[in-house]
Amino acid sequence: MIASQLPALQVVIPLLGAAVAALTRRSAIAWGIALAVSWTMPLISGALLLQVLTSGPITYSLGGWNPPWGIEYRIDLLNGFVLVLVSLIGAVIIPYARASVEQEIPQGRGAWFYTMYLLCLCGLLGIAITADAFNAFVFLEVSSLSTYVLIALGRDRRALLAAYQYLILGTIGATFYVIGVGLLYTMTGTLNLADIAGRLSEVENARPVLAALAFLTVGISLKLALFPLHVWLPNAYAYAPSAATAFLAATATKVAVYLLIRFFFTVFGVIFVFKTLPVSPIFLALSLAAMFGASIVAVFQNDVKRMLAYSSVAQIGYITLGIALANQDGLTGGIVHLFNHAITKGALFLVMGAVLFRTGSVKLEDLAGLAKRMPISMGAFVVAGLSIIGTPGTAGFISKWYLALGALERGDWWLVFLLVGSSVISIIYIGRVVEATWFRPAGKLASGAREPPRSMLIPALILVAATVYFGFDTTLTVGVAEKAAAALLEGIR
Amino acid sequence: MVLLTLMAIITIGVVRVRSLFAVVILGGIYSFLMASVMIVLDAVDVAMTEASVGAGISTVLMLGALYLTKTEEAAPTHTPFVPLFVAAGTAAALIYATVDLPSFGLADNPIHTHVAPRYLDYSVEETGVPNVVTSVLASYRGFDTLGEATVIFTAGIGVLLLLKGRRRIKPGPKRRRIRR
Amino acid sequence: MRLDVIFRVAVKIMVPFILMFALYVQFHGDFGPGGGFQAGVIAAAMVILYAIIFGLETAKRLVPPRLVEMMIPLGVLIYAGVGVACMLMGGNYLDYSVLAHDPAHGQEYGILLVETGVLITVAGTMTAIFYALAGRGR
Amino acid sequence: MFVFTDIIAHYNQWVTVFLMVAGLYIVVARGNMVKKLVGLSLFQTSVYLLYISAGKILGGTPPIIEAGREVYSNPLPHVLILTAIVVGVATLALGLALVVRINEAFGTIEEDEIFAEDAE
Repeated sequence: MIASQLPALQVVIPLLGAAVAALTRRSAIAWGIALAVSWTMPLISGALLLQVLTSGPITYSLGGWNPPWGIEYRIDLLNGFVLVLVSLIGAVIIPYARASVEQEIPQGRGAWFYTMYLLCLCGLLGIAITADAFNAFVFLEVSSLSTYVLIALGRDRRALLAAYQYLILGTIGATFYVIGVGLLYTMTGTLNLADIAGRLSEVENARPVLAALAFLTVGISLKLALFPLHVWLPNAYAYAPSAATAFLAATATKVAVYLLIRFFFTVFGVIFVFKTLPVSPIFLALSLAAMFGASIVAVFQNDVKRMLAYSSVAQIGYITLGIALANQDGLTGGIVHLFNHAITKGALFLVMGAVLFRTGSVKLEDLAGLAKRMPISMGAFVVAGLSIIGTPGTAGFISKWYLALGALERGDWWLVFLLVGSSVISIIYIGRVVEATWFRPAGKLASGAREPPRSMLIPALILVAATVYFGFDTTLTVGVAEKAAAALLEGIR
Repeated sequence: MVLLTLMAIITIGVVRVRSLFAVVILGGIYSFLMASVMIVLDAVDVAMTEASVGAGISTVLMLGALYLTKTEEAAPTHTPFVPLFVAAGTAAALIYATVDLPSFGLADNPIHTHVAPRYLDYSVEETGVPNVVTSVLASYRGFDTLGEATVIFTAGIGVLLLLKGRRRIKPGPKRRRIRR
Repeated sequence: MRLDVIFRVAVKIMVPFILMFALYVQFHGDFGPGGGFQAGVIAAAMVILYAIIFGLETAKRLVPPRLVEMMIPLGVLIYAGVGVACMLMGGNYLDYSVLAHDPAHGQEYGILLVETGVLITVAGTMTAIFYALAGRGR
Repeated sequence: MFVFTDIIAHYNQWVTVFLMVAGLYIVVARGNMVKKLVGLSLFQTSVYLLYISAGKILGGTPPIIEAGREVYSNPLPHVLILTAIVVGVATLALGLALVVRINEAFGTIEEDEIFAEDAE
């Protein structure tokens, strides 16, 4: 009986956890609740993915009302994969959060921090799991509002500004999304994604549908920080508390990417989006602009968290590149990179959080010679950095390999050169940090530092280990992504 | 139509006026007009909510925030080209879309024929609630409403996290007593 | 706040009526416009009105911030809890039909309960936000 | 092919579009943070019109079942918009809280002034 209720529990447990955590108001108890909840999540999502792999997509009618009248949860390979990713990251970061929250969040508010964290987790899982366009909006807002708060809790006063800017842009994005859904609803009379897809074929090419596609794309792109719409991201990631940055960088944009894939491939259909409309070249151009533009900006950053944030924008470019390629290998690469980038960037931000914890700064000049005092952390940074660059033997290589295959499949060999070129730029910015920490004499701040407590070190090392592991054993990542991509592309063949 | 025209005039007012108090009050009037429009369009529940939230709570919160900040807006310093471009682009897309939307108010539009009739036909039988808005809100799409309550919960705790606490510039004696 | 007798007396008289109106909106939501959210806003408006006339301190004695802050998660907990109860009784999440022998009755109970949850969260949140803004001082 | 009746027919839609876009314009163009939030809520509020007007049936009545009524307007958009209003006010509250904190931290709520201060 429990097994059939898993889809609802996936979202409801974090919600209940958040409410209880808010009631207790003790930081330690709230942390315990968050720990219990976030460690249950991977079990549920793992069970769900396993079930999907063995017996096909799962559907669940909330309230017992059948779709399209009620809200439906629907889990297939793609969102099963995303659920596993989000819940895993959520589980890894919670143990880490304890020490860093104690230091960064004012006393007496720790419980509410965990409440926000759980709500954000709940919102992200809710977006990923639902099969209802409007329900996705509601949970998008749950995750967004909690994200704004998490960012605003950063110690620097500029965190407030970053949160405000994100609030404005995020709300514009969400409102665009609502307009898009409204237009679709007016044309089809339904909100269930599969139902919309079925009924759209009758009215395809009608102007409101085209406009709906445009509004949805712009709205979701704001959330996923696609290149010209990424302005909120660097500040937000740079000033948010460390645990929040790592969590958001690894999950929030990824879930938005998932939503975009869902709308492009499942709702509007591959043929309509990629054959009839010039979506592919536009996304290709924007992805390339992100890969190069943001990477180059990253090279000139002195705040390492900011540098990594710009690098995130660039890496999101790789994922959208996979979407733009819209063929088997390209899309596989995009989906795999969703996962690989999440664990890699999560690891990097966790390491930087540890550095901030010990030294109080993540400015490049303050980090000089830090590797002598924190060799394990900085070693972890090097390994995860290699994965960002895409060195063979790391997870980053796998996704770039598939992206390159996808580009070749289309005959666009020049894209392969650009992929390599963008990786070269990432060597420069990762290299700057490595050079400063390993090869320079220790500065004033660095000489007083030491390794972070084990509760912070181990989560970072787990993620680093994962980036190496998934660089060799790709059965989970590529295996699932390949099947998911094949399912998404079904319409095209 | 008259109401909408009034709303348009108010919007222009909001753009032009620089006193933030006036802007907030205009916003309240706007919400009341919106509520009236909603009644005309048969959305009584929405009208009630918009009146109480848009004209009531929002205005109170805005005024409260203004009390804590400033009441005059600085003169705009940028040239308004980029915003105008953004606005024009959005307007173009919207007008492009609305021209082909199903005609206003016809009963055989897809929106009225597909999902909605079932709610109207079976609400009383299945849920015992004659106000279909309530039954859809709380039962058929009850999970959305749970999400809505969660959004409120998030905002509530978020505001408390941001505003309640010790990091104040001038800790007044009044507040001390209240905490704990 | 200045001692404004007329206002004070008027508000004193109005407060119970506003509260009654909120409850009316809450429980009449099945038949007319209204429901938990609107009722919550009205209840919060009552507290705000009271605070404006009698001062924040008096209002806080009447409705302590501690209580208000507990109400916020409590409402959500009730709502989500109803869903879990449905699950335990063999239905899907939020499937109120299993709450009573007759599905329609179950639905009615369920709707009433979740609307109460919404009322509590909304009233709590709105009051808490008002307290937070008003208590901050310039 | 623009005859007068067309203009009448589309007038409401165009005004709606104008309202939305004006809200968006305020958000993007203005540097004052409170005004931006007002613009944002105007933008959100006008989107409600898009949904509700789609749900109206001419000659219909509010969707409360009563004997003797036959045509009801569509209840589903009303439900969605109720949710959207709530989301809107939640966002507004959070935004205002942020503005208050920003004012305390920076002493101003004009974006330009803050950026100028930061640039130093």
